Amino acid sequence: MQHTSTDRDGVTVLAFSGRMDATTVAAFDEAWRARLEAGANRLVIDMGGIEYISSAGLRGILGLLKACKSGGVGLAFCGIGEMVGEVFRISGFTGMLSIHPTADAAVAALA
Amino acid sequence: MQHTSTDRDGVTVLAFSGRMDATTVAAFDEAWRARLEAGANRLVIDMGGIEYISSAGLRGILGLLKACKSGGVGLAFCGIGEMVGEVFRISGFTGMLSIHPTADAAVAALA
Amino acid sequence: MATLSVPASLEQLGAVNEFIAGQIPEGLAALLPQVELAAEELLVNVFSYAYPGEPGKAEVGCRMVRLDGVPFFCLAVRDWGAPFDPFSEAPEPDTALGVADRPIGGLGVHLIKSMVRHYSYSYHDASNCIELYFALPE
Amino acid sequence: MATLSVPASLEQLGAVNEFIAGQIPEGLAALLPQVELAAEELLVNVFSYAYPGEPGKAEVGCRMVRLDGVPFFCLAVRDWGAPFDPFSEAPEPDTALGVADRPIGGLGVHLIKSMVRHYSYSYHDASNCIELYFALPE
Ligand SMILES: Nc1ncnc2c1ncn2[C@@H]1O[C@H](COP(=O)(O)OP(=O)(O)O)[C@@H](O)[C@H]1O
Ligand SMILES: Nc1ncnc2c1ncn2[C@@H]1O[C@H](COP(=O)(O)OP(=O)(O)O)[C@@H](O)[C@H]1O
Repeated sequence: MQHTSTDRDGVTVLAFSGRMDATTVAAFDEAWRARLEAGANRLVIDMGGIEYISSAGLRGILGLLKACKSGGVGLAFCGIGEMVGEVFRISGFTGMLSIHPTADAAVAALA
Repeated sequence: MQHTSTDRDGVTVLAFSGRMDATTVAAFDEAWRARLEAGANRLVIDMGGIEYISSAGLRGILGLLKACKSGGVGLAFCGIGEMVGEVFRISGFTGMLSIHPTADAAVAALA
Repeated sequence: MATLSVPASLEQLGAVNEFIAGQIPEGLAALLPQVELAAEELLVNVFSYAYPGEPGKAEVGCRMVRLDGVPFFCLAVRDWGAPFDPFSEAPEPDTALGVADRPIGGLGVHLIKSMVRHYSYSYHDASNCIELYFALPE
Repeated sequence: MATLSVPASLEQLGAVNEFIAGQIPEGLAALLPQVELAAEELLVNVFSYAYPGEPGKAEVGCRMVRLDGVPFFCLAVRDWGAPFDPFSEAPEPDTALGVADRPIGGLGVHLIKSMVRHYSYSYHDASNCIELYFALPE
Protein backbone atom coordinates (compact mmCIF):
# COMPACT_ATOMS: atom_id res chain seq x y z
CA MET A 1 0.00 0.00 0.00
CA GLN A 2 1.27 3.47 -0.96
CA HIS A 3 0.02 6.87 0.10
CA THR A 4 0.47 10.57 -0.61
CA SER A 5 -0.40 13.44 1.68
CA THR A 6 -1.49 16.86 0.31
CA ASP A 7 -2.67 20.01 2.03
CA ARG A 8 -5.70 21.64 0.38
CA ASP A 9 -7.05 24.83 2.00
CA GLY A 10 -6.04 23.55 5.44
CA VAL A 11 -7.55 20.13 4.80
CA THR A 12 -5.14 17.18 4.77
CA VAL A 13 -5.88 14.82 1.86
CA LEU A 14 -4.42 11.34 2.37
CA ALA A 15 -4.66 9.29 -0.84
CA PHE A 16 -4.05 5.55 -0.60
CA SER A 17 -3.51 2.93 -3.27
CA GLY A 18 -2.97 -0.81 -3.32
CA ARG A 19 -4.42 -3.49 -1.07
CA MET A 20 -5.65 -2.82 2.43
CA ASP A 21 -5.26 -6.19 4.12
CA ALA A 22 -3.78 -7.80 7.22
CA THR A 23 -0.26 -7.35 5.91
CA THR A 24 -0.57 -3.67 4.91
CA VAL A 25 -3.03 -2.05 7.31
CA ALA A 26 -0.18 -1.08 9.65
CA ALA A 27 1.03 1.34 6.96
CA PHE A 28 -2.43 2.88 6.80
CA ASP A 29 -2.53 3.29 10.57
CA GLU A 30 0.91 4.88 10.62
CA ALA A 31 -0.01 7.34 7.88
CA TRP A 32 -3.10 8.79 9.55
CA ARG A 33 -1.52 8.75 13.04
CA ALA A 34 1.42 10.78 11.72
CA ARG A 35 -0.96 13.34 10.24
CA LEU A 36 -2.98 13.69 13.46
CA GLU A 37 0.20 13.99 15.52
CA ALA A 38 1.37 16.69 13.12
CA GLY A 39 -1.75 18.62 14.06
CA ALA A 40 -4.12 17.93 11.18
CA ASN A 41 -7.67 18.64 12.30
CA ARG A 42 -9.52 18.09 9.00
CA LEU A 43 -8.78 14.88 7.10
CA VAL A 44 -9.90 13.51 3.73
CA ILE A 45 -9.18 9.82 3.06
CA ASP A 46 -9.05 9.22 -0.70
CA MET A 47 -9.49 5.47 -1.30
CA GLY A 48 -9.52 5.86 -5.11
CA GLY A 49 -6.46 3.62 -5.48
CA ILE A 50 -7.63 0.91 -3.08
CA GLU A 51 -8.81 -2.13 -5.03
CA TYR A 52 -9.20 -4.48 -2.07
CA ILE A 53 -10.09 -4.26 1.62
CA SER A 54 -10.53 -6.99 4.23
CA SER A 55 -11.73 -6.93 7.84
CA ALA A 56 -8.16 -6.05 8.84
CA GLY A 57 -8.58 -2.88 6.75
CA LEU A 58 -11.93 -2.19 8.38
CA ARG A 59 -10.21 -2.43 11.74
CA GLY A 60 -7.81 0.31 10.60
CA ILE A 61 -10.67 2.50 9.43
CA LEU A 62 -12.57 2.01 12.67
CA GLY A 63 -9.47 3.00 14.65
CA LEU A 64 -9.25 6.18 12.56
CA LEU A 65 -12.95 6.92 13.09
CA LYS A 66 -12.65 6.54 16.85
CA ALA A 67 -9.51 8.71 16.98
CA CYS A 68 -11.13 11.51 14.94
CA LYS A 69 -14.31 11.36 16.97
CA SER A 70 -12.53 11.63 20.32
CA GLY A 71 -10.04 14.21 18.99
CA GLY A 72 -12.67 16.41 17.32
CA VAL A 73 -11.04 15.94 13.91
CA GLY A 74 -13.20 16.44 10.81
CA LEU A 75 -13.12 13.35 8.56
CA ALA A 76 -14.46 12.61 5.07
CA PHE A 77 -13.95 9.84 2.53
CA CYS A 78 -13.88 9.72 -1.26
CA GLY A 79 -12.93 7.38 -4.09
CA ILE A 80 -14.80 4.36 -2.76
CA GLY A 81 -14.56 1.67 -5.46
CA GLU A 82 -16.89 -1.25 -6.05
CA MET A 83 -15.19 -3.85 -3.84
CA VAL A 84 -14.51 -1.43 -0.97
CA GLY A 85 -18.08 -0.09 -1.19
CA GLU A 86 -19.54 -3.58 -0.91
CA VAL A 87 -17.41 -4.43 2.12
CA PHE A 88 -18.40 -1.10 3.74
CA ARG A 89 -22.07 -1.84 3.05
CA ILE A 90 -22.00 -5.41 4.38
CA SER A 91 -20.23 -4.27 7.53
CA GLY A 92 -22.54 -1.35 8.20
CA PHE A 93 -19.67 1.13 7.68
CA THR A 94 -21.45 3.16 5.00
CA GLY A 95 -23.69 4.83 7.57
CA MET A 96 -20.79 5.69 9.88
CA LEU A 97 -18.79 7.53 7.21
CA SER A 98 -19.09 10.82 5.41
CA ILE A 99 -18.62 9.58 1.83
CA HIS A 100 -18.19 11.81 -1.24
CA PRO A 101 -17.72 11.10 -4.93
CA THR A 102 -14.55 13.18 -5.37
CA ALA A 103 -11.70 14.60 -3.29
CA ASP A 104 -12.97 18.11 -4.16
CA ALA A 105 -16.39 17.33 -2.73
CA ALA A 106 -14.85 15.78 0.39
CA VAL A 107 -12.61 18.82 0.95
CA ALA A 108 -15.56 21.15 0.43
CA ALA A 109 -17.62 19.19 2.96
CA LEU A 110 -15.00 19.88 5.64
CA ALA A 111 -14.58 23.55 4.78
CA MET B 1 -32.19 -63.40 0.89
CA GLN B 2 -34.26 -66.43 1.81
CA HIS B 3 -37.70 -67.44 0.60
CA THR B 4 -40.43 -70.00 1.24
CA SER B 5 -43.16 -71.05 -1.14
CA THR B 6 -46.62 -72.18 0.08
CA ASP B 7 -49.77 -73.15 -1.77
CA ARG B 8 -52.95 -71.64 -0.28
CA ASP B 9 -56.23 -72.48 -2.04
CA GLY B 10 -54.44 -72.60 -5.37
CA VAL B 11 -52.61 -69.32 -4.73
CA THR B 12 -48.82 -69.52 -4.53
CA VAL B 13 -47.48 -67.46 -1.61
CA LEU B 14 -43.80 -66.58 -1.97
CA ALA B 15 -42.44 -65.14 1.28
CA PHE B 16 -39.06 -63.40 1.17
CA SER B 17 -36.77 -62.23 3.91
CA GLY B 18 -33.42 -60.45 4.11
CA ARG B 19 -32.03 -57.71 1.84
CA MET B 20 -33.13 -57.20 -1.72
CA ASP B 21 -30.12 -55.55 -3.32
CA ALA B 22 -27.81 -55.85 -6.31
CA THR B 23 -26.14 -58.94 -4.85
CA THR B 24 -29.33 -60.83 -3.95
CA VAL B 25 -31.97 -59.86 -6.50
CA ALA B 26 -30.98 -62.79 -8.74
CA ALA B 27 -32.32 -65.15 -6.07
CA PHE B 28 -35.62 -63.25 -6.07
CA ASP B 29 -35.85 -63.51 -9.86
CA GLU B 30 -35.08 -67.23 -9.80
CA ALA B 31 -37.73 -67.87 -7.17
CA TRP B 32 -40.65 -66.29 -9.02
CA ARG B 33 -39.53 -67.61 -12.42
CA ALA B 34 -39.46 -71.15 -11.03
CA ARG B 35 -43.02 -70.75 -9.70
CA LEU B 36 -44.33 -69.38 -13.01
CA GLU B 37 -42.60 -72.16 -14.94
CA ALA B 38 -44.19 -74.67 -12.58
CA GLY B 39 -47.57 -73.33 -13.69
CA ALA B 40 -48.55 -70.92 -10.90
CA ASN B 41 -51.13 -68.48 -12.20
CA ARG B 42 -51.93 -66.61 -8.98
CA LEU B 43 -48.99 -65.27 -6.97
CA VAL B 44 -48.72 -63.48 -3.62
CA ILE B 45 -45.34 -61.87 -2.81
CA ASP B 46 -44.98 -61.54 0.96
CA MET B 47 -42.26 -58.94 1.65
CA GLY B 48 -42.74 -59.07 5.42
CA GLY B 49 -39.16 -60.21 5.98
CA ILE B 50 -37.55 -57.70 3.59
CA GLU B 51 -35.88 -54.92 5.56
CA TYR B 52 -34.09 -53.25 2.65
CA ILE B 53 -34.61 -52.76 -1.07
CA SER B 54 -32.57 -50.82 -3.64
CA SER B 55 -33.17 -49.97 -7.29
CA ALA B 56 -31.73 -53.40 -8.16
CA GLY B 57 -34.60 -54.89 -6.15
CA LEU B 58 -37.08 -52.63 -7.94
CA ARG B 59 -35.74 -53.95 -11.21
CA GLY B 60 -36.55 -57.49 -10.03
CA ILE B 61 -40.06 -56.45 -9.05
CA LEU B 62 -40.65 -54.71 -12.37
CA GLY B 63 -39.53 -57.85 -14.23
CA LEU B 64 -42.04 -59.86 -12.21
CA LEU B 65 -44.80 -57.33 -12.92
CA LYS B 66 -44.15 -57.43 -16.64
CA ALA B 67 -44.02 -61.24 -16.70
CA CYS B 68 -47.32 -61.54 -14.79
CA LYS B 69 -49.01 -58.96 -16.98
CA SER B 70 -48.01 -60.62 -20.24
CA GLY B 71 -48.68 -64.12 -18.86
CA GLY B 72 -52.08 -63.28 -17.38
CA VAL B 73 -50.90 -64.23 -13.87
CA GLY B 74 -52.72 -62.72 -10.89
CA LEU B 75 -50.28 -60.90 -8.58
CA ALA B 76 -50.65 -59.32 -5.13
CA PHE B 77 -48.21 -58.03 -2.50
CA CYS B 78 -48.26 -57.93 1.29
CA GLY B 79 -45.96 -57.25 4.22
CA ILE B 80 -44.55 -53.97 2.87
CA GLY B 81 -42.37 -52.52 5.66
CA GLU B 82 -41.42 -48.90 6.20
CA MET B 83 -38.22 -48.78 4.15
CA VAL B 84 -39.64 -50.82 1.25
CA GLY B 85 -42.81 -48.73 1.29
CA GLU B 86 -40.87 -45.50 1.03
CA VAL B 87 -38.79 -46.76 -1.88
CA PHE B 88 -41.98 -47.96 -3.63
CA ARG B 89 -43.59 -44.58 -3.08
CA ILE B 90 -40.60 -42.54 -4.32
CA SER B 91 -40.33 -44.71 -7.42
CA GLY B 92 -44.02 -44.61 -8.26
CA PHE B 93 -44.35 -48.37 -7.67
CA THR B 94 -47.16 -48.08 -5.13
CA GLY B 95 -49.71 -47.31 -7.83
CA MET B 96 -48.57 -50.21 -10.03
CA LEU B 97 -48.99 -52.86 -7.32
CA SER B 98 -51.91 -54.53 -5.62
CA ILE B 99 -50.81 -54.10 -1.99
CA HIS B 100 -52.49 -55.71 1.03
CA PRO B 101 -51.80 -55.58 4.75
CA THR B 102 -51.62 -59.38 5.29
CA ALA B 103 -51.00 -62.54 3.29
CA ASP B 104 -54.61 -63.58 4.02
CA ALA B 105 -55.94 -60.38 2.47
CA ALA B 106 -53.65 -60.77 -0.54
CA VAL B 107 -54.72 -64.38 -1.09
CA ALA B 108 -58.37 -63.38 -0.75
CA ALA B 109 -57.91 -60.60 -3.32
CA LEU B 110 -56.76 -63.18 -5.91
CA ALA B 111 -59.52 -65.73 -5.12
CA MET C 1 -13.12 -38.36 7.45
CA ALA C 2 -13.13 -42.13 7.94
CA THR C 3 -12.67 -43.69 4.49
CA LEU C 4 -12.82 -47.16 3.05
CA SER C 5 -11.16 -48.09 -0.23
CA VAL C 6 -12.52 -51.09 -2.12
CA PRO C 7 -11.81 -52.76 -5.47
CA ALA C 8 -14.53 -52.05 -8.05
CA SER C 9 -16.48 -55.25 -7.57
CA LEU C 10 -20.06 -55.98 -6.58
CA GLU C 11 -19.10 -58.36 -3.80
CA GLN C 12 -17.66 -55.39 -1.87
CA LEU C 13 -21.15 -54.06 -1.05
CA GLY C 14 -21.23 -56.06 2.18
CA ALA C 15 -17.96 -54.56 3.38
CA VAL C 16 -19.21 -51.09 2.47
CA ASN C 17 -22.42 -51.57 4.46
CA GLU C 18 -20.43 -52.80 7.45
CA PHE C 19 -18.19 -49.75 7.21
CA ILE C 20 -21.16 -47.36 7.02
CA ALA C 21 -22.91 -49.04 9.94
CA GLY C 22 -19.75 -48.55 11.99
CA GLN C 23 -19.53 -44.88 11.05
CA ILE C 24 -23.09 -43.73 11.73
CA PRO C 25 -23.03 -41.95 15.09
CA GLU C 26 -25.19 -43.29 17.91
CA GLY C 27 -28.63 -41.76 17.74
CA LEU C 28 -28.55 -41.55 13.93
CA ALA C 29 -29.12 -45.27 13.31
CA ALA C 30 -32.44 -44.42 11.66
CA LEU C 31 -30.42 -43.06 8.73
CA LEU C 32 -28.73 -46.38 8.02
CA PRO C 33 -31.10 -47.79 5.35
CA GLN C 34 -31.09 -44.54 3.36
CA VAL C 35 -27.32 -44.19 3.53
CA GLU C 36 -26.77 -47.82 2.55
CA LEU C 37 -29.21 -47.39 -0.31
CA ALA C 38 -27.45 -44.30 -1.63
CA ALA C 39 -24.05 -45.98 -1.33
CA GLU C 40 -25.30 -49.05 -3.16
CA GLU C 41 -26.82 -47.01 -5.99
CA LEU C 42 -23.63 -45.02 -6.55
CA LEU C 43 -21.26 -47.94 -6.17
CA VAL C 44 -23.21 -50.33 -8.39
CA ASN C 45 -22.97 -47.68 -11.11
CA VAL C 46 -19.25 -47.18 -10.50
CA PHE C 47 -18.65 -50.93 -10.51
CA SER C 48 -20.75 -51.34 -13.69
CA TYR C 49 -19.71 -48.35 -15.78
CA ALA C 50 -16.67 -46.48 -14.43
CA TYR C 51 -13.99 -48.99 -15.44
CA PRO C 52 -15.14 -50.73 -18.63
CA GLY C 53 -13.05 -53.87 -19.11
CA GLU C 54 -10.43 -53.00 -16.51
CA PRO C 55 -10.05 -53.21 -12.74
CA GLY C 56 -10.61 -50.09 -10.66
CA LYS C 57 -11.39 -48.89 -7.18
CA ALA C 58 -13.83 -46.77 -5.24
CA GLU C 59 -13.57 -44.88 -1.98
CA VAL C 60 -16.33 -44.32 0.54
CA GLY C 61 -16.13 -41.73 3.33
CA CYS C 62 -18.39 -40.71 6.18
CA ARG C 63 -18.36 -37.60 8.32
CA MET C 64 -20.57 -35.10 10.12
CA VAL C 65 -20.74 -31.69 8.39
CA ARG C 66 -22.48 -28.44 9.23
CA LEU C 67 -23.71 -26.93 5.94
CA ASP C 68 -25.05 -23.37 6.28
CA GLY C 69 -25.14 -23.99 10.03
CA VAL C 70 -27.26 -27.15 9.82
CA PRO C 71 -25.77 -30.53 10.83
CA PHE C 72 -25.79 -33.36 8.28
CA PHE C 73 -24.43 -36.85 7.97
CA CYS C 74 -22.29 -36.77 4.86
CA LEU C 75 -21.49 -39.73 2.64
CA ALA C 76 -18.72 -39.26 0.08
CA VAL C 77 -18.11 -41.62 -2.84
CA ARG C 78 -15.16 -41.32 -5.16
CA ASP C 79 -14.00 -43.15 -8.27
CA TRP C 80 -11.22 -42.72 -10.79
CA GLY C 81 -13.21 -43.41 -13.96
CA ALA C 82 -13.99 -40.97 -16.77
CA PRO C 83 -15.75 -37.75 -15.66
CA PHE C 84 -19.43 -38.52 -15.08
CA ASP C 85 -21.92 -36.46 -13.06
CA PRO C 86 -24.88 -38.78 -12.41
CA PHE C 87 -27.03 -35.91 -11.12
CA SER C 88 -26.93 -33.92 -14.32
CA GLU C 89 -26.32 -36.69 -16.86
CA ALA C 90 -28.64 -39.49 -15.76
CA PRO C 91 -32.11 -38.83 -17.23
CA GLU C 92 -35.02 -38.19 -14.81
CA PRO C 93 -37.28 -41.25 -14.83
CA ASP C 94 -41.05 -40.87 -15.30
CA THR C 95 -42.39 -42.43 -12.09
CA ALA C 96 -45.99 -42.09 -13.28
CA LEU C 97 -45.68 -44.66 -16.08
CA GLY C 98 -47.56 -47.95 -15.81
CA VAL C 99 -46.11 -51.48 -15.87
CA ALA C 100 -46.12 -51.89 -19.65
CA ASP C 101 -44.35 -48.60 -20.41
CA ARG C 102 -41.83 -48.66 -17.56
CA PRO C 103 -38.25 -49.03 -18.71
CA ILE C 104 -36.16 -51.40 -16.62
CA GLY C 105 -33.67 -49.37 -14.58
CA GLY C 106 -32.82 -45.69 -14.29
CA LEU C 107 -34.24 -45.28 -10.77
CA GLY C 108 -31.02 -45.26 -8.75
CA VAL C 109 -30.14 -41.58 -9.04
CA HIS C 110 -33.78 -40.62 -8.54
CA LEU C 111 -33.88 -42.55 -5.25
CA ILE C 112 -30.75 -40.79 -4.03
CA LYS C 113 -32.04 -37.32 -4.90
CA SER C 114 -35.26 -38.08 -3.05
CA MET C 115 -33.51 -39.18 0.13
CA VAL C 116 -30.86 -36.51 0.61
CA ARG C 117 -31.20 -32.83 1.45
CA HIS C 118 -28.19 -31.82 -0.65
CA TYR C 119 -25.94 -33.53 -3.17
CA SER C 120 -22.75 -32.37 -4.81
CA TYR C 121 -20.52 -33.47 -7.65
CA SER C 122 -17.03 -32.41 -8.58
CA TYR C 123 -14.30 -33.81 -10.77
CA HIS C 124 -10.82 -33.26 -9.43
CA ASP C 125 -7.53 -35.07 -8.96
CA ALA C 126 -8.61 -37.37 -11.83
CA SER C 127 -11.60 -38.56 -9.82
CA ASN C 128 -15.37 -38.19 -9.61
CA CYS C 129 -16.31 -36.95 -6.13
CA ILE C 130 -19.88 -37.17 -4.93
CA GLU C 131 -21.10 -35.96 -1.55
CA LEU C 132 -24.54 -36.66 -0.15
CA TYR C 133 -25.95 -34.71 2.82
CA PHE C 134 -28.52 -36.58 4.89
CA ALA C 135 -30.72 -34.54 7.22
CA LEU C 136 -30.55 -35.84 10.78
CA PRO C 137 -33.60 -37.68 12.12
CA GLU C 138 -35.71 -35.49 14.45
CA MET D 1 -8.62 -30.28 -6.25
CA ALA D 2 -5.58 -28.09 -6.64
CA THR D 3 -4.21 -27.45 -3.16
CA LEU D 4 -1.56 -25.24 -1.65
CA SER D 5 0.03 -25.97 1.72
CA VAL D 6 1.57 -23.05 3.62
CA PRO D 7 3.17 -22.56 7.03
CA ALA D 8 0.89 -20.73 9.47
CA SER D 9 2.34 -17.27 8.98
CA LEU D 10 0.87 -13.97 7.84
CA GLU D 11 3.50 -13.40 5.17
CA GLN D 12 2.03 -16.37 3.24
CA LEU D 13 -1.06 -14.35 2.22
CA GLY D 14 0.64 -13.17 -0.95
CA ALA D 15 1.40 -16.73 -2.05
CA VAL D 16 -2.18 -17.75 -1.27
CA ASN D 17 -3.58 -14.93 -3.40
CA GLU D 18 -1.30 -15.88 -6.25
CA PHE D 19 -2.45 -19.48 -5.99
CA ILE D 20 -6.12 -18.49 -5.98
CA ALA D 21 -5.68 -16.15 -8.94
CA GLY D 22 -4.12 -19.04 -10.86
CA GLN D 23 -7.00 -21.35 -9.99
CA ILE D 24 -9.98 -19.17 -10.85
CA PRO D 25 -11.23 -20.35 -14.24
CA GLU D 26 -11.33 -17.90 -17.12
CA GLY D 27 -14.57 -15.99 -17.13
CA LEU D 28 -14.87 -16.10 -13.34
CA ALA D 29 -12.22 -13.43 -12.66
CA ALA D 30 -14.95 -11.21 -11.18
CA LEU D 31 -14.98 -13.57 -8.18
CA LEU D 32 -11.34 -12.96 -7.34
CA PRO D 33 -11.72 -10.16 -4.75
CA GLN D 34 -14.41 -12.05 -2.83
CA VAL D 35 -12.47 -15.32 -2.84
CA GLU D 36 -9.27 -13.58 -1.75
CA LEU D 37 -11.18 -11.80 1.00
CA ALA D 38 -12.68 -15.03 2.32
CA ALA D 39 -9.32 -16.78 2.20
CA GLU D 40 -7.66 -13.90 4.06
CA GLU D 41 -10.33 -13.83 6.76
CA LEU D 42 -10.08 -17.56 7.41
CA LEU D 43 -6.30 -17.75 7.19
CA VAL D 44 -5.62 -14.73 9.38
CA ASN D 45 -7.73 -16.42 12.04
CA VAL D 46 -5.93 -19.73 11.59
CA PHE D 47 -2.55 -18.01 11.72
CA SER D 48 -3.59 -16.00 14.81
CA TYR D 49 -5.48 -18.56 16.88
CA ALA D 50 -5.13 -22.15 15.63
CA TYR D 51 -1.58 -22.82 16.80
CA PRO D 52 -0.98 -20.79 19.97
CA GLY D 53 2.75 -20.61 20.62
CA GLU D 54 3.72 -23.28 18.11
CA PRO D 55 4.27 -23.57 14.37
CA GLY D 56 1.50 -25.02 12.21
CA LYS D 57 0.22 -25.17 8.67
CA ALA D 58 -2.84 -24.48 6.58
CA GLU D 59 -4.06 -25.88 3.30
CA VAL D 60 -6.02 -24.03 0.64
CA GLY D 61 -7.87 -25.77 -2.18
CA CYS D 62 -9.91 -24.63 -5.16
CA ARG D 63 -12.32 -26.52 -7.36
CA MET D 64 -15.55 -26.27 -9.31
CA VAL D 65 -18.48 -28.09 -7.67
CA ARG D 66 -22.09 -28.64 -8.66
CA LEU D 67 -24.17 -28.47 -5.47
CA ASP D 68 -27.81 -29.48 -5.93
CA GLY D 69 -27.22 -29.14 -9.65
CA VAL D 70 -25.90 -25.55 -9.48
CA PRO D 71 -22.28 -24.78 -10.34
CA PHE D 72 -20.11 -23.04 -7.74
CA PHE D 73 -16.50 -22.06 -7.30
CA CYS D 74 -15.45 -23.77 -4.09
CA LEU D 75 -12.67 -22.61 -1.78
CA ALA D 76 -11.54 -25.07 0.90
CA VAL D 77 -9.40 -24.11 3.89
CA ARG D 78 -7.99 -26.63 6.32
CA ASP D 79 -5.99 -26.41 9.53
CA TRP D 80 -4.80 -28.86 12.15
CA GLY D 81 -5.56 -26.78 15.24
CA ALA D 82 -8.11 -27.53 17.97
CA PRO D 83 -11.68 -28.02 16.71
CA PHE D 84 -13.22 -24.59 15.97
CA ASP D 85 -16.26 -23.85 13.82
CA PRO D 86 -16.10 -20.11 13.08
CA PHE D 87 -19.62 -20.10 11.64
CA SER D 88 -21.31 -21.27 14.80
CA GLU D 89 -18.81 -20.08 17.43
CA ALA D 90 -17.89 -16.59 16.28
CA PRO D 91 -20.56 -14.16 17.57
CA GLU D 92 -22.67 -12.26 15.02
CA PRO D 93 -21.55 -8.61 15.00
CA ASP D 94 -24.09 -5.79 15.29
CA THR D 95 -23.49 -3.88 12.05
CA ALA D 96 -25.93 -1.13 13.07
CA LEU D 97 -23.80 0.21 15.95
CA GLY D 98 -22.26 3.66 15.67
CA VAL D 99 -18.56 4.58 15.86
CA ALA D 100 -18.42 4.92 19.65
CA ASP D 101 -20.04 1.56 20.44
CA ARG D 102 -18.36 -0.49 17.69
CA PRO D 103 -16.03 -3.14 19.01
CA ILE D 104 -12.77 -3.47 17.06
CA GLY D 105 -12.86 -6.72 15.07
CA GLY D 106 -15.30 -9.58 14.75
CA LEU D 107 -16.32 -8.76 11.17
CA GLY D 108 -14.34 -11.41 9.30
CA VAL D 109 -16.80 -14.28 9.56
CA HIS D 110 -19.70 -11.94 8.87
CA LEU D 111 -18.07 -10.78 5.63
CA ILE D 112 -17.58 -14.37 4.50
CA LYS D 113 -21.16 -15.37 5.23
CA SER D 114 -22.38 -12.37 3.25
CA MET D 115 -20.32 -13.19 0.18
CA VAL D 116 -20.88 -16.92 -0.24
CA ARG D 117 -24.01 -18.82 -1.18
CA HIS D 118 -23.16 -21.81 1.05
CA TYR D 119 -20.56 -22.55 3.70
CA SER D 120 -19.68 -25.78 5.46
CA TYR D 121 -17.61 -26.86 8.41
CA SER D 122 -16.46 -30.29 9.47
CA TYR D 123 -13.80 -31.62 11.80
CA HIS D 124 -12.15 -34.79 10.58
CA ASP D 125 -8.74 -36.39 10.31
CA ALA D 126 -7.64 -34.10 13.17
CA SER D 127 -8.36 -31.02 11.07
CA ASN D 128 -10.86 -28.20 10.69
CA CYS D 129 -12.27 -28.24 7.15
CA ILE D 130 -14.13 -25.26 5.79
CA GLU D 131 -15.67 -25.07 2.35
CA LEU D 132 -17.08 -21.90 0.81
CA TYR D 133 -19.33 -21.99 -2.26
CA PHE D 134 -19.26 -18.85 -4.40
CA ALA D 135 -22.09 -18.34 -6.87
CA LEU D 136 -20.80 -17.79 -10.40
CA PRO D 137 -21.06 -14.27 -11.82
CA GLU D 138 -23.97 -13.94 -14.28
N1 LIG E 1 -20.30 -44.08 -12.69
C1 LIG E 1 -20.77 -44.04 -13.96
N2 LIG E 1 -19.91 -43.87 -14.99
C2 LIG E 1 -20.37 -43.84 -16.26
N3 LIG E 1 -21.68 -43.92 -16.60
C3 LIG E 1 -22.59 -44.09 -15.64
C4 LIG E 1 -22.18 -44.16 -14.27
N4 LIG E 1 -23.31 -44.27 -13.53
C5 LIG E 1 -24.35 -44.30 -14.37
N5 LIG E 1 -23.95 -44.19 -15.66
C6 LIG E 1 -24.85 -44.13 -16.83
O1 LIG E 1 -26.10 -43.53 -16.42
C7 LIG E 1 -27.21 -44.40 -16.67
C8 LIG E 1 -28.30 -44.27 -15.58
O2 LIG E 1 -27.86 -44.75 -14.30
P1 LIG E 1 -28.93 -45.21 -13.21
O3 LIG E 1 -29.91 -44.09 -12.98
O4 LIG E 1 -28.25 -45.74 -12.00
O5 LIG E 1 -29.73 -46.36 -13.92
P2 LIG E 1 -29.35 -47.86 -14.27
O6 LIG E 1 -30.36 -48.61 -13.47
O7 LIG E 1 -29.59 -47.93 -15.75
O8 LIG E 1 -27.92 -48.11 -13.86
C9 LIG E 1 -26.57 -45.78 -16.74
O9 LIG E 1 -27.34 -46.64 -17.54
C10 LIG E 1 -25.19 -45.50 -17.36
O10 LIG E 1 -25.27 -45.39 -18.76
N1 LIG F 1 -9.14 -20.66 13.67
C1 LIG F 1 -9.49 -20.29 14.94
N2 LIG F 1 -9.16 -21.05 15.99
C2 LIG F 1 -9.52 -20.68 17.24
N3 LIG F 1 -10.23 -19.56 17.54
C3 LIG F 1 -10.61 -18.75 16.53
C4 LIG F 1 -10.26 -19.08 15.19
N4 LIG F 1 -10.79 -18.11 14.39
C5 LIG F 1 -11.42 -17.24 15.18
N5 LIG F 1 -11.33 -17.60 16.49
C6 LIG F 1 -11.96 -16.88 17.61
O1 LIG F 1 -13.16 -16.23 17.15
C7 LIG F 1 -13.11 -14.83 17.36
C8 LIG F 1 -13.82 -14.06 16.25
O2 LIG F 1 -13.13 -14.14 15.01
P1 LIG F 1 -13.34 -13.04 13.87
O3 LIG F 1 -14.80 -12.91 13.57
O4 LIG F 1 -12.47 -13.29 12.70
O5 LIG F 1 -12.91 -11.67 14.56
P2 LIG F 1 -11.50 -11.09 14.96
O6 LIG F 1 -11.46 -9.87 14.11
O7 LIG F 1 -11.65 -10.81 16.43
O8 LIG F 1 -10.45 -12.09 14.61
C9 LIG F 1 -11.63 -14.53 17.50
O9 LIG F 1 -11.41 -13.38 18.28
C10 LIG F 1 -11.07 -15.79 18.18
O10 LIG F 1 -11.27 -15.76 19.56
